[in-house]
Amino acid sequence: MSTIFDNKVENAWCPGCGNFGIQNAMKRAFSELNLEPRNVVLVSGIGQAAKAPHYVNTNVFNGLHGRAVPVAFAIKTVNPALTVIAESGDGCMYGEGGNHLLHNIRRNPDITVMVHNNQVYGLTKGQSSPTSEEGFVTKTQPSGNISRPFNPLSFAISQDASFVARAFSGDIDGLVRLLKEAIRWKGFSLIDILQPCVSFNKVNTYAWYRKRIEYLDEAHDPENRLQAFERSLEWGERILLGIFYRKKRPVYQERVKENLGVEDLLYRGFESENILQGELPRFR
Amino acid sequence: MSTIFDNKVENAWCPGCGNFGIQNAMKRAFSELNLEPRNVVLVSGIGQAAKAPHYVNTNVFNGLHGRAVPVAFAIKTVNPALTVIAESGDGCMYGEGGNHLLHNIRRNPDITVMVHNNQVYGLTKGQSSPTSEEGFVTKTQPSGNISRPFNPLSFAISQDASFVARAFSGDIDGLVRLLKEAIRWKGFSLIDILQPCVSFNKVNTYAWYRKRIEYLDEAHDPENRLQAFERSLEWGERILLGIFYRKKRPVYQERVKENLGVEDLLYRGFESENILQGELPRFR
Amino acid sequence: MDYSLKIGGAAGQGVQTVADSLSRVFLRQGYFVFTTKDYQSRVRGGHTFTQIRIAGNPLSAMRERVDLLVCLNQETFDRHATEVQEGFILGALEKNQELSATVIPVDFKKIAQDLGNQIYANMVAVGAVLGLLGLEISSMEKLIHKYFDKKGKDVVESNLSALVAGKSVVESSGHPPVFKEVRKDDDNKNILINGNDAIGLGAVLAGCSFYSAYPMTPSSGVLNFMASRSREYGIVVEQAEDEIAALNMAIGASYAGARAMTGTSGGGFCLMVEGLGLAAMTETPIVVLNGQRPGPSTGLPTRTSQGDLEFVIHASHDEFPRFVLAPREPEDALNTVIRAFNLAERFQVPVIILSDQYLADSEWTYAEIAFNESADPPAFAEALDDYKRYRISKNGVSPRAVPGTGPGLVIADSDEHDQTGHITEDLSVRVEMQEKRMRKFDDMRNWVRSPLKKEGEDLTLVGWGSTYGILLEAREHLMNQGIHAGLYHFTDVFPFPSDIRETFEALPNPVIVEGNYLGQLARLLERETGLRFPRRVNTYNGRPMLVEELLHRLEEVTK
Amino acid sequence: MDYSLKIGGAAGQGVQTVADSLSRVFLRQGYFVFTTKDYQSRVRGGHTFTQIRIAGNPLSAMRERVDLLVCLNQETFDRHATEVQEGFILGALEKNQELSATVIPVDFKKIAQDLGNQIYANMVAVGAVLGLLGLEISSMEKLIHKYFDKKGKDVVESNLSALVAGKSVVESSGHPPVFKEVRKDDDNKNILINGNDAIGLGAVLAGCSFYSAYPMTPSSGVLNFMASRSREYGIVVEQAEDEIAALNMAIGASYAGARAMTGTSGGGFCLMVEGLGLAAMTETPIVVLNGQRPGPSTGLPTRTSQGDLEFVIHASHDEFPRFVLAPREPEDALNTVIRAFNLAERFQVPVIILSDQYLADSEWTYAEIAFNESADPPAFAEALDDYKRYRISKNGVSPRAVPGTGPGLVIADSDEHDQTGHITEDLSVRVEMQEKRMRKFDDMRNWVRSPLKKEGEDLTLVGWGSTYGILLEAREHLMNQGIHAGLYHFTDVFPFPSDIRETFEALPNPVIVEGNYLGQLARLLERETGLRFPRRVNTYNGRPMLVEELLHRLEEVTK
Ligand SMILES: Cc1ncc(C[n+]2csc(CCOP(=O)(O)OP(=O)(O)O)c2C)c(N)n1
Ligand SMILES: Cc1ncc(C[n+]2csc(CCOP(=O)(O)OP(=O)(O)O)c2C)c(N)n1
Ligand code: SF4
Ligand code: SF4
Ligand SMILES: [Mg+2]
Ligand SMILES: [Mg+2]
Repeated sequence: MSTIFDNKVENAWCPGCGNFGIQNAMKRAFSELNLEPRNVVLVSGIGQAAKAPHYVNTNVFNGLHGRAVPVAFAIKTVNPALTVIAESGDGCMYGEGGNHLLHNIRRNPDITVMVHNNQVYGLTKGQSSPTSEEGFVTKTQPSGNISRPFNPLSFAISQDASFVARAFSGDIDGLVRLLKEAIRWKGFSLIDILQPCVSFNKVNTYAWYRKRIEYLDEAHDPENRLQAFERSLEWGERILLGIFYRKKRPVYQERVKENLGVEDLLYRGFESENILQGELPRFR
Repeated sequence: MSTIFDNKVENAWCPGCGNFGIQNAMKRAFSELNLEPRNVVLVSGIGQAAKAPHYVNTNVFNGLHGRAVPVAFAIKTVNPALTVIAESGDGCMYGEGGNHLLHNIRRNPDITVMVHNNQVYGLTKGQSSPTSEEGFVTKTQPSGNISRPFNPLSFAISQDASFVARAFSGDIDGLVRLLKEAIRWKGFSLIDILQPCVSFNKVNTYAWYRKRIEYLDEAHDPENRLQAFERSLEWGERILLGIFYRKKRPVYQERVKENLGVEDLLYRGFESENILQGELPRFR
Repeated sequence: MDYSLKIGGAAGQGVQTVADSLSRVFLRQGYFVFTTKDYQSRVRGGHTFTQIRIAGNPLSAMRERVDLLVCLNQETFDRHATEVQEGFILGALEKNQELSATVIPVDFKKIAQDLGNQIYANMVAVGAVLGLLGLEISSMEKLIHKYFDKKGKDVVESNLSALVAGKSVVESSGHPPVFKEVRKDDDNKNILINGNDAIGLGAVLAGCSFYSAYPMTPSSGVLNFMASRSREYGIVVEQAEDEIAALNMAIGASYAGARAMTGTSGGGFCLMVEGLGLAAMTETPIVVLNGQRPGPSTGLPTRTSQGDLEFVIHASHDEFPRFVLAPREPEDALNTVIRAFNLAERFQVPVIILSDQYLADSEWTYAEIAFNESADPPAFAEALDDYKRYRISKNGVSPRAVPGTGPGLVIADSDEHDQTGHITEDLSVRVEMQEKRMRKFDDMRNWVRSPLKKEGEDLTLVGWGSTYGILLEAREHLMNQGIHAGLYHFTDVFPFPSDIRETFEALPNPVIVEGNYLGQLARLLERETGLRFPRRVNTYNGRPMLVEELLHRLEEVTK
Repeated sequence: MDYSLKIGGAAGQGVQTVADSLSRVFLRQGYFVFTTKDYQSRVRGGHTFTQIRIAGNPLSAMRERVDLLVCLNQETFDRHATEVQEGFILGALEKNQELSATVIPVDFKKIAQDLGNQIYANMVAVGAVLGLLGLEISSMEKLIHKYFDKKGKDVVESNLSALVAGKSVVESSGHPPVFKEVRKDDDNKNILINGNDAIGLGAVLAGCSFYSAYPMTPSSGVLNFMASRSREYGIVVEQAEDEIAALNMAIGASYAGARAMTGTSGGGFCLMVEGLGLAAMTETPIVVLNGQRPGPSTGLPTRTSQGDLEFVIHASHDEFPRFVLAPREPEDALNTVIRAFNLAERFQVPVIILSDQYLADSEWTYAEIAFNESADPPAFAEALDDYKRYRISKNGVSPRAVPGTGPGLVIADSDEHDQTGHITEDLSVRVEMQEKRMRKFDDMRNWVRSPLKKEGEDLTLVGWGSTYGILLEAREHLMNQGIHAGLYHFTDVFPFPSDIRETFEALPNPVIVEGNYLGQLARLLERETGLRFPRRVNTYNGRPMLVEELLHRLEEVTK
């Protein structure tokens, strides 16, 4: 399906990579949401996943490894009319950038964070990532990874993140659905996307995921934090997808509007001489 | 009570500060555990809390703001015979240093992390900290803090931290008990210590805490992760203290010993000429 | 008339309250006031003092001489009593040494207690000082109303009586008033402002609408200033989780079209070094304040230093253009910040402002703020269909558009990129882009402000940043001694103007004065001019230079 | 004899396998081999090539000339065919241009398919090259056994037939073997090693027992090397969550008594800048590897640069002593790392090793490793009762004890501290401590290695780090042309030896050659010597200089 979000930039991913599914789903979601390229900003860090914005016909800020979220936060704050999405790999978002994820969950800006979670560092050729399983053997971890994998969903739920979901890049329809919900959601939405890396992750393959994935059933109440937490701990024979948790919380950009009474932070023009004259008496 | 852990360094804290209780409890815990000053290393960052190691007669590494944990991790790894404690403020550990806390929970080194949680930045004169309550008004947050407070216990439990407790600096006996358990515990132990800041936090005062604190009751099973999580969410009329969660997990330093077959990383002396000769054929 | 007071005590005792009250009284009475703060990295206890110098003419530095020492505790007496040569010492003291000064024992606390509450001790001290100097208390009374009317009549009354009590007790000690002539004015319109507030005000006047920072002495004052003006002017002021986030946020904000700034000190600046390169590579305008303090590492958090010059000039890997501006005093700081925003936008480069604790915390008096820089309105390009963010241009600057303002897309990348902004591995494009960026330097040199120059054929005092006022006053002293000293003082320390070598070849006997160990400006000038500057004065004790100290050191290097 | 091959294809196609196999065959047959790698920041696709140069004598640089181009895909042909002047081009090609080279069409993939599996295409290519050159395949057969015996007989057999098939198809094309004389040796004991492995090996030989890093090209190879030796030598190799943690871990490890090191590239080094100051202030020995690549910012992740020199020399706020060492080739890198550990411990300062992608990935041939540095055993002080970590000393170095080894306590602080290590606000102690630290520079200058010097009265090629081999070979060429070129090459780029000015005054016509835009070594030398160095060659296209390219550029600047 071709969309106005296609562009002609040469793609640098490996054939068969899970990133393609994410890219296609994203374009579809944007189209179905009737977004306009000029009003979307994709912000990324560095890594294979972080190249994704280049392949989509939108505004792009491809910044530093680990630092997509603070950039996205600020863009949205300055111009809330834009749809702002931070998109990067698991190493970028959960490793180098872990602190920003944590504190932006607290701020609750109205941005969507998409994590291409391939459980490995792809671009740097196969080191373990924060989400790699224990025992995962790489050139850098020849005795196997000895750290417990990071659980992004439990983490986000533990800090009362506004919207927490998991998707699989191999199920594009499901991913489109979740992406649309995440982007529409007013507040911080985290969507962890399981993404096979065909070059470096020989454990968590398409087949491996396909055997395990299952959508959260109707019985799951995404407003129930404890239940969401419990579900988020599951990882093994069964891997759950869908919206784990959802909670309306005051949104950063709306608070700014309330507190400051401004719609955006773009240049407004002002009388600096008057401001100065008004300020001087305060220094007497 | 005077102990071998007393020293004569001039103290720079405000009279009445909650830090004094923590310091006293720590010295008592060390004495009751029969630790020797030379075998203890206190590692801290920067802040009021981070000055604490100077006032205790042990080895000290007072490093950078936010970076106590990686230093402590490494010291313990190099010399597992030492008792290594990272100690700092809430801004240091949960703000600037959040990412290190996260990833060291995953590594599970055998260190204790003590956080003097006064819900404010003390040394820099009263900005909000990650644990400050919503609406907390400061010179830097004149409209009140708009970020949701960080919940360190839920956070740690969400990542399956090995030992997670909360204490109150105003209850020294309770703090001594918890500290002893945390230090004795093999693995990563986090102890969040509620600490009134009499100079900058006029909300969370001794009286405020005293009205709310209550120890987890007998019914609480610290091996039950879901229960621990549920309890960790409580914060308001009642604030719970005690060991929320405890889980035996393989310890980093023991894994190192298993994988590498070495007791420590101190200089062992070796035949470099032989090593070189053994290496050369690999480059043919 | 040139009079110096030192007010000392433990942190938390109210040294700052006493000093602020007195400064404002002097100011309102038409004196020119200059203050410096010396404090420790703690909240209560220890030792802190503020120095106030007053005169009938503008002041620009602090002297060693102390005419009146106000002791809020015994330690102040023990540490500073001998600094007072002929003047007075006020306070409740155990006089444990022979002194040339006149000690007037006044127990501020006890007097306040007798009046009902010892919290008014500071107002007693203010009264005592005014009494001793022979100044009117009317302006202090007005200030008391201004500060305390909202707290109720009782508070106002108690303060007023404390003030009067302090005044009376000193007057009754029989010492004739120190000031022979006193000004009758009590509503002078001069202003007293420190570097941090001036920097914040500059940012406001430049149209800054996004300030993100992580608290760090000595720049937290700017964060607080911006926060205090946040609602009034519609500025988002966000306390970041760390300095990395602070700068990345500011860059994001600037990309989206806001004027954005961040502020920190050396340790925090270290964490911004990667982001600085990001701003450079994406050509996103950004203003970064680095308030210097002594290091290395945490060092002395509340003291002053000029140790970061070479660091900030070379910070971040590989090469890119930037400006480094070091304001000389608060008024200049205000204008420098406006200029920083203008330059950042004109050249789409990072601009670093180098302040220090001395500039940040010292207060200067101005009759009015010469507001000689005005903020350029933004010059955004339209994002048309064929918009290219990094279009190759002669001067290296490409039209900058903001996302969402037109059909064209704004694509920024920290990787090497082509003209559209997309990542590239084409090495000829790399060369073209690196040359485009570096080409900006050519025109940038035309925009740097020439150093401030005052002629003098015997020697030339050379400095940068906050030492300006000290050099200025030292020069006057030398002139008075018949030594024709010139002054050559840099605000814009990077890049240098292109005629720098010729300038220095013509400069008589330069002596380079800096607050660091290695002589960093001197080394940069040596690199740039090929000349040698062996005569230097360097300090690194964490304190600003005092005029007498500098004169003494100059004697050493010039003899 | 001096022969160059270029093997190109898409990432993932096996360029490296073909190149590695051939290099090792040449090596085992007694040729001196030199290889360079050119690759993009991606895992599959795009374009990548490896160049192999072989000769009977030691080699130290790559040439522009290509004698044999091996095309694993059409793009390689399209990009590189014209680079081959008189030699051969091998591969399955559409010949779409007139060429002076002889094209021998061989469809490696098809031949492999015919043999049963196209994965053996690379071995067909190896056979074809050996056949064309007229070399024995016996050493390749041995290598096949070495690599594949553990994978079973089938794999070995298939590889062997692919090898033979490739050889036959070229031999049957009727071209006489390229090499007239061939070596009979197939078990030569020379070794082929790249910079990254040599650096890792140096760390092992220095007794490094703790290596923490965050992956980053081009230094990840060192991380992998250390990991591969972790179990054998008992080294903890920890992948940190970020570079800040990597360095802070290493500092903690060193404080506790381990030899510790970290490695990164420019962007990661930016994040280590604060930690560098921590190491300096706590006087904790530490070795930090910065493998340079082009920036600013993310730049070109897989290319080479010498752009970080001034940055690392000035990195971190305020001032402190450090060493910056830039190895010239793998063997030198091995020794430099050992020396780095020795110097770090001797002076208790950070030592930065400046490598780059070119050094990291290029392979050199050595008959044996001249292991001319040996690791000093640690010189720990005993922690006696009155132990003072920062005892004031003449040369600035204090006895270093390790916690837990005696009754004395080891107290380290990033704040300014007194001799015991406890935080201080005493400014006279500050001055004493800053002077103690800075005093180390005096003796440090005695320990830097003098630049490598070769005489030549017509001009002098001056450089640093990885450009060494290129300058060396360029010099030979010049000598052959009758131009008496000297060489002056720095490994130790900071601090400079104290006689640097006299040296440069005596140096005939220096031309400073660097892989950066601004001429950073040149600027440092200008600062240090007061001399001017207008003649420079600078490149910043992300590629190492090739010999012909350098000679051409030298002609330009010297004419
Ligand atoms: C500060 C910094 N450190 C390290 C790197 C090197 N680096 C680039 S991508 C990457 C990891 C990529 O892993 P991930 O984020 O999971 O993305 P993937 O490639 O797997 O999609 C690293 C370590 C960098 N660019 N910047
Ligand atoms: C990199 C860096 N950023 C900022 C600072 C300034 N700073 C020192 S202490 C502190 C906050 C202290 O708060 P907390 O950690 O809660 O400790 P407390 O003083 O409340 O005990 C800050 C921001 C610093 N020293 N280093
Ligand atoms: S390395 Fe892995 S994640 Fe990266 S493009 Fe290839 S398959 Fe995808
Ligand atoms: S500022 Fe607060 S935390 Fe710091 S010493 Fe004072 S009371 Fe304690
Ligand atoms: Mg990944
Ligand atoms: Mg705190």
